Amino acid sequence: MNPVKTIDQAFWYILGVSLVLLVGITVVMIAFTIIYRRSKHPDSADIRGNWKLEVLWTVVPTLIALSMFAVGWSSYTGLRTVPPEAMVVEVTAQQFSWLFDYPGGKESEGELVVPVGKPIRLNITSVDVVHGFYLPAFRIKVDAVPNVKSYGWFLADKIGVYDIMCTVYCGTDHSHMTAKLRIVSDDEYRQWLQKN
Amino acid sequence: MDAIGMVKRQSFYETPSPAGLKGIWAWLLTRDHKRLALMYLWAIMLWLCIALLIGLSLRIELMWPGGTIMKAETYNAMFTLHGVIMIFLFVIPAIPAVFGNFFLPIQIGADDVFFPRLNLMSWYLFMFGGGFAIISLFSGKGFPDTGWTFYVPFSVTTKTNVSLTVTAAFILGMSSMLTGLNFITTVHRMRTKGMGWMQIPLFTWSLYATAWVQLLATPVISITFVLVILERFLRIGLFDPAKGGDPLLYQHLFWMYSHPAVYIMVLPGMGVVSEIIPIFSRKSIFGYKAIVYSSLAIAIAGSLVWAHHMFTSGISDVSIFVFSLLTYLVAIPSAVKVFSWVSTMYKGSIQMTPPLLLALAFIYLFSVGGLTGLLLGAAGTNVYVHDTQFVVSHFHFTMFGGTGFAFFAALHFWWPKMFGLMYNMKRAYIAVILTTIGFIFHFIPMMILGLMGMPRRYFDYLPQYATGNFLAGFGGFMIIAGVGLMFTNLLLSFREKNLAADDPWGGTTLEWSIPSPPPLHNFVGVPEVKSFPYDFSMVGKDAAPTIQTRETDERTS
Amino acid sequence: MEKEAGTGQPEERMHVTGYRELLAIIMALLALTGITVAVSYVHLGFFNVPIALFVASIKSSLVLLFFMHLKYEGRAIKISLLSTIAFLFVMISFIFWDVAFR
Amino acid sequence: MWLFLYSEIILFGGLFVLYAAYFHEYPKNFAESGRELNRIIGSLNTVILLISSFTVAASLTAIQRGAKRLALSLITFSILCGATFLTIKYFEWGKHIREGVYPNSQVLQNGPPGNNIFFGLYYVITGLHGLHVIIGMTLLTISLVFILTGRVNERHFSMLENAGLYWHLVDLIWIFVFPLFYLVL
Repeated sequence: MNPVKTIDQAFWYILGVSLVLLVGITVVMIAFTIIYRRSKHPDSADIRGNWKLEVLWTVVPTLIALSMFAVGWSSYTGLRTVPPEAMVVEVTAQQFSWLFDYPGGKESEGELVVPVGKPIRLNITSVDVVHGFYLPAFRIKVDAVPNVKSYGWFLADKIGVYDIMCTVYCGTDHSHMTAKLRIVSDDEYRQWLQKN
Repeated sequence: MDAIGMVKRQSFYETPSPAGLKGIWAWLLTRDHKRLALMYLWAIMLWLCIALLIGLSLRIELMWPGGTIMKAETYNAMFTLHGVIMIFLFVIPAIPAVFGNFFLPIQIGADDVFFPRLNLMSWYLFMFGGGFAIISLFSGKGFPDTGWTFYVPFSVTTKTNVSLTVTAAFILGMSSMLTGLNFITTVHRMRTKGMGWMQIPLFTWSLYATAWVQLLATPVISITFVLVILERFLRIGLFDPAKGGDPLLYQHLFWMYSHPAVYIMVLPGMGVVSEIIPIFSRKSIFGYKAIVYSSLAIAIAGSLVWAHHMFTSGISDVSIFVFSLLTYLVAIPSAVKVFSWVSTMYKGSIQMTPPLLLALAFIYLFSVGGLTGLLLGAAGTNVYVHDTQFVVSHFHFTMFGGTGFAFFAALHFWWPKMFGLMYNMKRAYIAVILTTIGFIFHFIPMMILGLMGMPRRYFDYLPQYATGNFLAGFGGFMIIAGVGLMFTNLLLSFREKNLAADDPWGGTTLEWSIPSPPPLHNFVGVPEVKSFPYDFSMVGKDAAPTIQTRETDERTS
Repeated sequence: MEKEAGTGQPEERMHVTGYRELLAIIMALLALTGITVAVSYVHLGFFNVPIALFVASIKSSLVLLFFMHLKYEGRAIKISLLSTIAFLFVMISFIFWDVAFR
Repeated sequence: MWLFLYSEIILFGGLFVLYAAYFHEYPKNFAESGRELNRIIGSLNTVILLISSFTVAASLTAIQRGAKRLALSLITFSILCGATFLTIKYFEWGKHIREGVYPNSQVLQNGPPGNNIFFGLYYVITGLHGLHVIIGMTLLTISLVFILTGRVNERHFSMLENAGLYWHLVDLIWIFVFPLFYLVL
């Protein structure tokens, strides 16, 4: 299953519940300030708590929170389970550019080119400081830590050009440490590999 | 500046402590917690203004793509400065150092904190730390440019004077730790006659919980910063991968402090709101015990979730599972608090005032911050939004919308008590509304930018992010205008001289039983506490509020 | 700050630890030191470190309880010390959620 | 004072966190490097610190019972113990440094990474601990002076008590440092 989809589902689930809660709290809060304003409601009741209600609003959020955790976690597992047939690209970060090594020895800088329809595994590392590999279109973000091999993967399902950015602050030109992901047809990919 | 009342007692401005000091020395050598609080207040307000203006310059820079008013180096230094000043010199100390110092002893019926001289020392450490931070800017090759997180290996390799900045943060940490130590001892040893743990006002409770986090978490950052300094000078390689070190361990140590620090920042703010809501609703706080326990729960559980800042950093999947789960558990006590505040208003008798409006804005903005935190806590969605503008927006909602607004609320709430002067209400409302709307206008576009995938700490950006950044700039200007008006209004009260009553809001905790401004010795005799802090049951339409020293019925939740 | 702590009210706590008691403790501590050093010469593989730490914990409890009079302190100090140690323990053990599974 | 000690415990705790994590990563290198440290010297230092801790505790008892002269000599002895500890430490460090084992040295850079980390931690932890010994000695000296001037006496002894607590803490930390560095195998 393509993790982009499950992550988006998790995203909408959490966002939806949060919005409902936010609107609820805000509306109730504003309503109370208006209904119980002093000019209309000079005497306050003396209510100091209600343990049933308090237990209720501790337990229900706990359940909601746990469900969000579960959804979030299961969508995360999608990001970590790389299909075995994936094509492997070695990614190396340096101040301030991205280097890509393809199977067969081809190298490129600032541009990642992959054939459409294939899962791509990225093995990510850095040569100097910590960087972050971010490919928003495919919901992956992996920090590039020197001497550590981290990985991520995505399913290159649509031909097109996508942005790659660095997310961990790495120095002066941090914001210019971008690259492009080009997903191309099989033929074009083969041609590109042969080109120097 | 006369206190209103039949017998006039000299206010603490007029009686120096220790006695016999004059002029500036009566301030610089004072051991009076109230004078120290005011000295913190001016220093912190100054820092806030500086950091806000730096923030504004960042936003102006970002309104158009490419370099507009500064270069990338300057921008990087500016956001580092903005972060360092805001975190270490404003958000962490703001409420405990100013309002904690002023009101914690009064709320528990004490004359001062337990270690008054230590308190003075904390203030000096705070000022020295601030001074060091400034010096570090102008020594070394260029401004420090690491971000407030000082991530290794970058912070070890950059040529700017990170060592001194880190030393500054170290000293500020000491200051905050000693304040915490002082508060814990004060609460344990100096509660007045009759005040049991369940009669302590919630503001003091929240400070007490915070103090423990300050005391136990701060040393972690201290040692981490010491290690960064040692690394810079000796190149030991404890975090250097080439020498066998592990940069991720730095991040662990850093967040072991810095995540609990988030609660050092926000808990006192929650305490302020817990004071304000019942008073202006003329109704007892809903679920006093639940709020107390949730403060403690936040303090404890908040210390266990640090690694959720590191989900993409390459830590193990097992730890992501554990820390994501724990993160969700921290959300619950915060939710309990929000529900309790809102229900306090139910069937109350609500009087709208600037502090209440700020408290309500706090609840709203903090809820946005908290709920966006849910997206960050879930492993899968975290990966997408981590280190983007979304995160920046999220923590500004909690830190500025939370702590910042609570600080403003506390200012408006206690200003009459601290100075015996009332500010202009109308201007205060305008300022609050302007700041709130500006805030939303500023940070919602940033949130959307984050969802569109714009990373944080970007000097320049891809063309698709231009509109959002342009819009956010306007919000920035509105915030500055709002805060500027707010502070001007407060300062104008010194000229307008509208004297405030001793208990202008109808409060019930001990600070409202003494003159405004308070005399040097807070209480004439030892006050005896006889009731629950938020007892409004005897308040009729015109009846005087029931200060905690009066006998009432002992019912709590 | 230590000076500050010295200027409190006159001391209320009355307990005075006897010389004999202190002497017994120091003897025990020295004996335990001897034991750990001796054990370190015996190769036990995996168990060396846990044993050394265990002995160290006993030694430190002795110092805490008697030299530092923890035994005679109030509940607040005992609980808070235990929570501090618990916090330290959490810091060390939670790191292992990461490093042990990486 | 206790509260302050907690923060000290956590301060060292941060370093022990690093120790634990790195020990997990490089158990072999740690054992190997640990063997290079001299166990006899380490034990000697442990004994010195333990005894000084005892004399400090005894001096508090002495002052509480009004035996001023005994208290004075016990504290002096403890301070001397501290000084001996530092001298031994000085020679120990000196020996390692002469052998080329110090932070960022060639020997460590060319050796296995775990050894570098071990000695890095060794220098940082024992260095910080040494600093605490110095602070503790200063506090004891101040108490000594206060006893002489009579500010610390059988009714007001909390200065000495707190200095003592601090000194015991220094001891306490060493109790853990000793097996972790000298006895890992």
